[in-house]
Parts: sequence; C-alpha cells; structure tokens
Amino acid sequence: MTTSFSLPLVKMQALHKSYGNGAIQVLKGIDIEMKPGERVVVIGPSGGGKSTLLRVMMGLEQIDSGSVSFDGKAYISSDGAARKTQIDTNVRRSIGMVFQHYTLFPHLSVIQNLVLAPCKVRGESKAKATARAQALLERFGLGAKANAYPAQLSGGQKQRVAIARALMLDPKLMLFDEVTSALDPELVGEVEQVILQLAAQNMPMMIVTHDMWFAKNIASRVIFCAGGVVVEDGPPEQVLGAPREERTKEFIDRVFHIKQ
Amino acid sequence: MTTSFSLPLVKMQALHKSYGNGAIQVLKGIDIEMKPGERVVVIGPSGGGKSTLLRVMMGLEQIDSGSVSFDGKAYISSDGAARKTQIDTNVRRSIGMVFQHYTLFPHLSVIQNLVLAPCKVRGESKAKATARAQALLERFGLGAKANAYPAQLSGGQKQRVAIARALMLDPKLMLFDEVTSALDPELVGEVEQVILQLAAQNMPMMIVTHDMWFAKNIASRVIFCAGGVVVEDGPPEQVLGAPREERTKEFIDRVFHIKQ
Amino acid sequence: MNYTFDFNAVSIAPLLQGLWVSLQLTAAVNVLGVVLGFGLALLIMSPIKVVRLPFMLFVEFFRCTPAIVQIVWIFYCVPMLFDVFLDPMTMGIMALGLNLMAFNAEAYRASIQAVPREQLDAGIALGLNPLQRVLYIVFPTAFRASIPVLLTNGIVIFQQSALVAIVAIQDLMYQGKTLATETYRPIETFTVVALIYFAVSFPITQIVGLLERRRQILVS
Amino acid sequence: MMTLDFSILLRFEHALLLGLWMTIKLTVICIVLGCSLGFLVGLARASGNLALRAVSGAYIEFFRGTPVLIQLFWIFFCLPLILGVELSNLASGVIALTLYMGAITSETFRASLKSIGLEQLDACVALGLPRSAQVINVVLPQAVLRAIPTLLSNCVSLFKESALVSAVGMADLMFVGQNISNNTARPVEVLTVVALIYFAIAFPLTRAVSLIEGRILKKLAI
Amino acid sequence: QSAEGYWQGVQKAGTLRCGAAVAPPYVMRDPATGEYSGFFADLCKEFADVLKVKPEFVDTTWDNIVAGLQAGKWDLSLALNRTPTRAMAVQFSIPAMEYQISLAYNKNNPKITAGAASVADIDKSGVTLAVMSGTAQDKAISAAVKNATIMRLPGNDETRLAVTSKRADILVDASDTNQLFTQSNPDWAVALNPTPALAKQGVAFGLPHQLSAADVEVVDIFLEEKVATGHVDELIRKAVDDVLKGAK
Ligand SMILES: Nc1ncnc2c1ncn2[C@@H]1O[C@H](COP(=O)(O)OP(=O)(O)OP(=O)(O)O)[C@@H](O)[C@H]1O
Ligand SMILES: Nc1ncnc2c1ncn2[C@@H]1O[C@H](COP(=O)(O)OP(=O)(O)OP(=O)(O)O)[C@@H](O)[C@H]1O
Ligand SMILES: [Mg+2]
Ligand SMILES: [Mg+2]
Repeated sequence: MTTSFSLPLVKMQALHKSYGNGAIQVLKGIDIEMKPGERVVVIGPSGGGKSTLLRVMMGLEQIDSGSVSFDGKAYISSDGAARKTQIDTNVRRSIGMVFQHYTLFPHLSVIQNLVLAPCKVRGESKAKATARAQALLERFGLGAKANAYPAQLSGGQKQRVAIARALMLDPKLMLFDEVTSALDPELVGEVEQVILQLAAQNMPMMIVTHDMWFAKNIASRVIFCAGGVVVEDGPPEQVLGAPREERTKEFIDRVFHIKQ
Repeated sequence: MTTSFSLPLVKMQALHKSYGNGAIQVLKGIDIEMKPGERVVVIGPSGGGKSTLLRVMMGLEQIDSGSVSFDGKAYISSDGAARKTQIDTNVRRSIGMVFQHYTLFPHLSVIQNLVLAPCKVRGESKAKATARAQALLERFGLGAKANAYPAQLSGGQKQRVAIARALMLDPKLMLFDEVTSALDPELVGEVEQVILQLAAQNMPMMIVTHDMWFAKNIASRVIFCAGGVVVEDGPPEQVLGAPREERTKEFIDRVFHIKQ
Repeated sequence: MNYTFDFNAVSIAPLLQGLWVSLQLTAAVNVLGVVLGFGLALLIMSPIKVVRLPFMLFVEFFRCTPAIVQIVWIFYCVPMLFDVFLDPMTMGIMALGLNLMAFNAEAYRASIQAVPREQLDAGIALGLNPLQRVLYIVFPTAFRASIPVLLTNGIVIFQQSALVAIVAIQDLMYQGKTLATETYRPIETFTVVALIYFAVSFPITQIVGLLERRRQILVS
Repeated sequence: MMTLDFSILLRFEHALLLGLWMTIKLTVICIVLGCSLGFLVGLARASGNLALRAVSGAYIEFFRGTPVLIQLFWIFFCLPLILGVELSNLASGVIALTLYMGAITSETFRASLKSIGLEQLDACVALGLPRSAQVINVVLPQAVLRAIPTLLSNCVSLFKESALVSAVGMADLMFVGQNISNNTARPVEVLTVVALIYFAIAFPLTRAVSLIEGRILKKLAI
Repeated sequence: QSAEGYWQGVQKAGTLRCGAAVAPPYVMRDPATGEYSGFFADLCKEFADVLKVKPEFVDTTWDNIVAGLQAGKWDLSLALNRTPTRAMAVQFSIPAMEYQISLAYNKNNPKITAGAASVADIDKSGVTLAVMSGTAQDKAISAAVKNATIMRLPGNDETRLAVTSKRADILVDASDTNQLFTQSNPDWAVALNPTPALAKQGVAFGLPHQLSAADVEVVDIFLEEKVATGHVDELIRKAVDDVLKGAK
C-alpha cells in the first residue's frame, strides 16, 4: 500500500460546482480532508449539496473549479477557464458508490450484475469472478438469490446486492448516498447491518443519510453541510449531540422531532 | 349527537379478510373497539395488514366475514355465505381517509379538489363550499395555493391539501395511512403538525405510521398488528416503551435501531 | 438523369380543391371517431361478456386489417350486400370513421384503465357515488390523458384519407393522380402533393408533441 | 340481398397464397431493413451532432407526415428518374416500405433509449465500466427489451400498410384479391376472405404484443 | 444513352419487360397463376421471340402505365392509345388495331332513356360515368361531357364493380372491353357505340421518349407484318373466345 498513515486518503480543495452555467451554485467552496479508516457521515437539509458532493467525488459531475485528490493524487481537477473537468479514471476505480435508488441493471441476474464490472474492467475470468461474487452474496445472506432478477427482490435485498456489486472491484473507499431512504422501515436494518459489517473491517466510507440512529452508530466523524458549504464538522457526539452552530441545531431538532 | 359516552365510536367484530379467494389471509379475526376521542396509532411490520384494516373501515375492500360498526350502527358486514359485503354508504360518509400517495385529483385545482365532494355529495352551494375551503386552506398555511394544481405543489403541501379535502365533509373519524412515508424527511414535520392540530381539537383518528416519534406524540393508544391479528394493544408508554409481547419488542427494537 | 423538371405543369387550384375535400373528410371522421369512439370504449369495457365480446371483435378487426381493404370492402361489398349506395363522401366518412373509432376506443380504454386505483379510492373516501366517480374523476383524467393519442390518430387519418382516392373520392390524392396522368408530370405533381400533405401534418404533430411535453410536466 | 358462395375461392387458393407470400416477403424484408435503419436513425436523433439530428429529424417528420400511398407513388415513379437507375417493382416496394418502417421504428428506439434512466449510466461510471461495455452490456440490451413491444406493433402496422403496394401494381395479397374479384365478379366473397387473411395474421401478433409487454414489464419491473 | 441501340440493350439483359395493366381482351391477368394473356400480351411475347429474349410482364395500373415507362420500370407498355398529349411524354409504335369507345349500362336504369344514341343523350347531371383513370377513354369522355359526373377509378375491376354495385350508371371503356362485359352479364348489361364516335384511335405499344427513330422502326416493322397478314385479328378472336369461355 502506498498510503502513508499521515497522508489524507481524500482531499477536496476549494470545490465549486454549479448547474445551468453558474445559475445554481450548489457547492460553494468545499474543503474536506478524510483520513484512512475514517467513516464520515454527511447530514444536512434537502438541496444542501450532499448528493452533489458524493457525485463529484465519484467523477459523475463536472466541476467549476477546485480539485479532489485520492491517496495524494489529484484525480479530479478543473482548469477554471475552459470549464473542463479532468478525471483520472484509473484512480476513480478505487472508489465504489451505492445510490439511493438501487441502480441494479434490470436485465441481468444478481450474479451477472456482480461479475459484469470485474470481467469488463479488470479482465477477470468469468469463473473466478463468479466464485468471488457467490462468496460475497453468501456473506450478505443472498446466496440463494444469485440467479434471481432484480425485479424479484425486495428493496433491502436489491440494495444489499448493489453494495456487493460495488465491493466486487475491491474499492478503497465507499460512498453511500441515502441508501436506505427508499426502503420500507423494516428493511432498513438489513442494509445498515451490511454497511456496519464493512465498517467493522475498517473500510473507509462517506455516507449521506437522514437516519440519525444509523449516523450515530457508524460515524467516526459527522459533517453538516447546508447551502453548499460545510457548516459544522466534528465527532458525532458533538455534531449530533451538542451542535455548536445554530443551523445545525435547528436541523437536528427538526429531524429528531424534538420540537413540534 | 346520538353518541352516548359509554358507547364505542367504532367496533370491529371478528373481521376476516383474504385476497385471491381465500389464498392470502390478510386479516385473521380482528376485534377492536375505539372510544370517542381516542387517537389510535397502528404499528406493525410490512404486510401485517395495517393498510387493509383501514381500507376495510373505509369500505374500500370486500370482507370475508365479521362486521364494523360506527356509532352503534353496523355499516360494514358480510353474510359469510355469499361473500358479499354490505356497506352503508351513509354511515361511511362520516369517515374521512388520507392515503400514503397524495391522491389529489390532478385535473382539478386545489380549491376544486376541496369543493368537489361537498357540492356533489351534500349538494352544498359552490359559494359556501369555496368559502369554507378557503378558510381551511388558510388554517393549514395554504391560502396562497388555492388555485394551484397538484403538480405544482411539494409533497408536504399535497398531503396537507389531501387532509383539508377530507375535512371538508366534517368527518367524525379520520383515518391516516402512512401519510408521511412518501415525503422527504424535511417535509414530514409540516404534515404531522397539521394532524397534531386536529388531535388538539379532539378529532378521533386512527393512524398507521412508521414514525415512532410521531406515534409517541399523537397516540392515546397504540395497537401492534402483525400477521393479520392484533398482537398488543395498550397505551403508548406500554406498547412503544415497554412492550409485553416478544414480537412487539423485536419490532420496536428493529425500527428504533436499538439493536444493531 | 435526363429528366427536366417543370413545375409549371402542376396547377395548384385542383390540388387545393382536393385538399379541401381531404380536410372535410378528416374533420368529419374525427368528430365521429372522438365521439363514437368513446361510446365504443365503454362498450368494450362492459362487465357483461355478451355486450363486450362483439364490440371487442369489431375493434380488433378494424385494428388488424389494412385500411385500404376496409375502404374497398365498404365501397364495393356493402352496396352489393345490402343494395344501398350512399354518396361517396358519406361512404368514405363511414369507412374511415369506423377505422378511427376502433383506434380511438383503444386509446380511451387504455387511459380509462390507467386511472390509478388510488384516485378511485379517494373518490370513495370522499363519499362520491359510482356515477359521480366516473363523471368527475375517471372521465376528466382519462380524456385528458387520451388527447395526445387522439390527436395523433387524427393526423394519421388525414394521411389515411389519401386512400379514398382509390375509390374515386376527389380528395387531394385523387386530384394529384388525375393531374399526374393528365400532364404526364408525375414527379412534379407527386412532389407537390406530398409537400401539401406534409405542410398540413407537420404543424399539428409539433403541437401534439408540445402538448405531450406539457402534460408530462404537469403530471409528474 | 345476394347469396354468398365462398367455394369459388377454392379455385384460387394457390394465387391467394402467392399473393400472401409476396405480402409476407415484403413485410419481412422491410422489417429487417427498416428496424436496422430505424435503430441508426434513432441514434442519430439522440446524438449530440446538430447536423445529424436535423437530417434524421427531417427524414422522420417527412415520412410520418405524408401518406404512405404518396410515398409509394413517389418512390415507384420519381426515384428511378431522379437517380437515373432502373428499379424493379420489388426493389421500389422494399425501398418505400423500409423508409416508412425506418421512420416509425426510429421513434420507438429513441423513446426506449430515453426511457433508460440516467442513474443506470451513473452506475456504469461508478463501476468503472468502459464506454463499450456501457453501450453493449447495459444500454443496448435494455433499449431493445423495452422497444420490443412497440416494435412488434410497428411490424403489424407495416404488414397492414404493405397492402398499399397493390395500388402501384405489385401482386401482393390485396392485388391478387382484386384481380380475382374482377375475374369472378364476386367481390364480396373475395374481399372478405382477403380481409380475414390479414386479420388472421395481424391479430395474433397484437395479442403477442400484450403478452410480451406483460412479461418484459415484469422482468424489468418498469 | 449508350451508343448501341435500345433493343440491343434489352437483348443483353435477356428479358423484355412489358408493363401490363388489365383491360380485357387487350391484356388479361389470370388471377390463379398471375400469367398474362390477351392479344397485346401475345404480341409482346412474339416480339420477345423476335429479339430472342424472355418476355416478362410487370404488373401495373392504368394510372401508372406512362409514369412507369418514363421511370424505366419496363421496356415497353402494352396497349396504349395514341394521343397527342401522350406523345409529348412517350413515343408510340404504329397502331396494332383501331379502337373505339362504347358506353355500357344497366338496361333497367331509369336515368338512361331508351333510344339514347349520342354522348349528349346521357350527359345529364345526376348521371355518373365510371372510367379507368389515366386511360384514353378517360381523356376522351372528360373532354366530351359537361353535366354528368366522371368517376375515375384505378382499374378495370373497380369500374366494373362500380356499375355492378350501381354506384355508377355508365361504364365508359373500349368497345371490345365493353362487349366482353355485356356478354358476360347478358341479363342486364347493354352497350352503345355513341354517334358521333367518341374517339377513334390506334392502340399501340408505348415506348420510352428517348428512343431513336431506328429503334422505334424495329417495333413498327414487326407490327406492320402482323397486322397485314391478319395475324392480329386472329389473336383478337382468340382472346375474346378465351374471355367468354372463362366467364362460363
Ligand atoms: N441536474 C441538475 N440540474 C440542475 N440543478 C440540480 C441538478 N441536480 C441537483 N440540482 C440542484 O442542486 C442542489 C443540490 O442538490 P443535491 O441533490 O446535491 O442536494 P442533497 O443535499 O443531496 O439533497 P437531498 O437530501 O434532497 O438528496 C439542489 O438545489 C438541486 O435542485
Ligand atoms: N390487492 C391485493 N391483492 C393481493 N394481495 C394483497 C393486495 N393488497 C394487499 N395484499 C397483501 O395483503 C397483505 C397485507 O397488506 P397491507 O398492505 O395491509 O399491509 P401493511 O401492514 O399495510 O404493510 P405496509 O407497512 O407495507 O404498508 C400483504 O401480504 C399484501 O401482499
Ligand atoms: Mg441527495
Ligand atoms: Mg400499508
């Protein structure tokens, strides 16, 4: 591993991002450093730019200016003038992402969903990828569903398959964007369980969630993000339990239903 | 008012209901008595029959056997043999219901949605109904939206309009089926606020919700329903705080994320 | 290519006369199709099987056979079978009208059945009786939802109306064919005729597209 | 009211079959060519290149905005003159109906491409899939699956429209039917049987559309 | 055009493509086999023999028989009437026979008064004349009537059906063709040859516009002999017999 302990795993510098040619400023200068092994939970009001932040890290969005480094390499950067975002796809492959709406490929079976990327991206043999996929599914309690199609799965099962699919490429960082908010409350647990399992293996991750109990249980650090800037950043006990900023407090109260 | 204080407002007796000609038993003998002024929250696992219960009370479903009385009148009953459900539509009009997916009529403006039923069902004059509707909208903070169409509203606004629409017929009992679970977490509050307002005016109601904080705040009684039967029934402190039944405890733990 | 074009040979006046006939035919057929198509939709959705089946067969028959066969059949077989002959325009309206009724009935049926069940549940919960539910909830939503398809079918009928030229109704196509044989200038004539059809259809399809987009924005 | 005698048709069974064979041959050839053309035009219509979009758009609008009958007349008698080459009747028929089919299927393909959510592409990027795999393994199969029911309806339309080639003198089912009805002076029997033959082929196809639609919807849960 | 002659080109292709629209007894198509007969079809076959190529009949309609020739869809068109306007678009061989227009109608039709003899006698508003569109009879009758309605239909089938189904009152067609029609419907159909005659024209092969005089002469010489020897008359008799036999 090239990662030296003192180096940050991810470093975002002065990230700016807008939609509609600058009409809607969504990220207004984000600087976040994330150390290896950290589990960062991002919370904040709707429209605050949380999803955009994760999508930028994943290289799904063009940025206006700034850069993101991974393992010391600036893999996303923008030459402000031409508004053209440079993305180093090799580095990007070290990052996995799971979305709110289970983005499984509906025409492929569960196991085919899992082996597609390893075979096409890394040229892994089908047999080897299938074996790894099967093992991963077993671990997530989905061994019996290998040949099912996504439409035949419950929401919780779909989301667990999506996580397994992302893990097939051995990512060094996982991004989760509200992965449980489309689920029935009863199914939330099984998905969070799986993420907690990963956390127990020290997988670095950045998680956007509205589920405060999950946030408390998984976060090693919480960032409150609103209006395109980082408003508060600290350990979960501080940000969730005793926020320093008025806006954070207001948000936490609202979501925790303390004020009626 | 004919309602004597000792009489129950709603009385369900041995309700049985199945789908697919008895293939799927959904309600397996439900007996619930609800007193006037009670606010009953129904909780339970997905597929446990909560929605079905409310839909039966509203007369939206055929039943296999049993009966439901309102104000002492059996308005829903089934002669077990012919599998034909008798519904007294006059009594049914005393009950209002709000659904999970805002069922506003998309081709009518907000105010038209509100006045449709009073004009057509009770023959109320358009002017009078419109005045009442406008007042109700003001009360719910939607005065400015009277002429908007549903597609132009946020989820929270739609759901508040749906509640106002149900109230236009002066119901004596309101049924709410997961009215906030399709909403962004941030919008949940405004809808719950409106229901709490109604509760403060002693409107009897039966509420299905997965939001335990809302349940705690609104319930005068909580019923835990699973597998088509009432598993536990008691005051909120008991059922939510210290459930007696193992299944209730397990469910509460899971949804409250106490166990990981 | 050794052909010299001569568009002067194409006299516009008879073509415009033909266009007027085509437009009248299209309009009359659309009135039939929109109004009677709705009644037909109700019949094919009837809960009574004996009522439903013959009308379903009728709809399927008109949807599954070529329009030209229908037209030729109605023009030649109806008079022979029943010994009646109405004036050609009436026959043309009847032939295309039956065709459009079948297609529009399907459009209505699809959008009536697409009215979400929750909408009807809400109607019951508001105490509306079955007739009121159909009148105030099902029809308005279904009719709105069918408009783009009705308009599209209407334009298709304008184009299908060219088929009546084969049975000698003096529509645009017929005038075009006559002109082409009279002048021996088929290229120029057919080009002009095609352009006239296009000039009428195109703006309407654009409007339909616009309506469709607007509706999608409104519904979502 | 006349008496009907369908037995005369038995004499012409072979001729009707020949006509039907021409209709089917024409339809099948044009389905294959038309779908391929439609797919390419659908891509062009969705492409970023303005010129491609404009040309493909004009083509689609023109063929959807004019009667097939006039397209046939034009291609039968004008195209050879303009191109300065000789075209057989079959070739002209194939060209005309292929262009018609290409126009209607391109819209089908475009709609099905558009119906694939952007999040599917996001997922591809997040998995690091190369562009080729995105297209071949993710976008194409879904687009084709979603397009199948509408494509089948397009095929039924083409099958019906093919009857128009009789008007330019191609000996398809309709042409043979009219020829027989003239010779025998029994148009009612002949035209009725011709209509029934068309129906017997098109109707099962439309049923198949709803069946397949149900299956695909179920599989993809869309 | 290439320097070599038109017919050499046909010989090179190996087939003589004849554009054929149905008009018994000139050109007939057997619906059961799709094969062509009629005396003009026979002439075409014989001409193909002269060229030592196979004849090939291309199905068409009267509407398109000139356009198809212009478009090069076939090498010659069968049974075209020689008219000046047509001659501006295509060329003709010498006539193979003379042709006259007659009017066939239902003798029970009250609109047609007994003793009608001229076009003027039937040229009344309310009378519908069915004619094959694009044919010589179409041109002739269109020029002659003022009050009657003309219904132009694409083929022989449709015009006959129109009269049979009483949609039209009178069938305007070549006298030979109409004779066949009346002979196969003897119980009600009659025909009259109007006086003065509507059109007396020669029926000939239609040839592409660009043909050289030498190429046209090839066909002319071929026909000249067939007409002079009475062979054409023989072919006509045979064709009429065939049709009448078929109708029984
Ligand atoms: N494709 C887009 N085009 C234009 N504006 C967009 C687009 N995507 C997002 N936005 C806008 O960017 C802002 C931030 O959106 P983002 O999805 O990042 O918020 P979020 O914090 O994830 O909110 P939520 O909690 O609702 O998911 C919002 O105002 C949104 O309307
Ligand atoms: N129309 C239907 N046809 C067949 N089965 C149905 C139908 N509607 C509901 N069910 C079945 O009835 C059972 C109870 O459903 P119900 O919607 O009442 O549960 P619920 O407690 O409201 O669950 P949730 O929390 O998911 O809303 C489920 O197993 C469901 O699959
Ligand atoms: Mg988001
Ligand atoms: Mg429910």
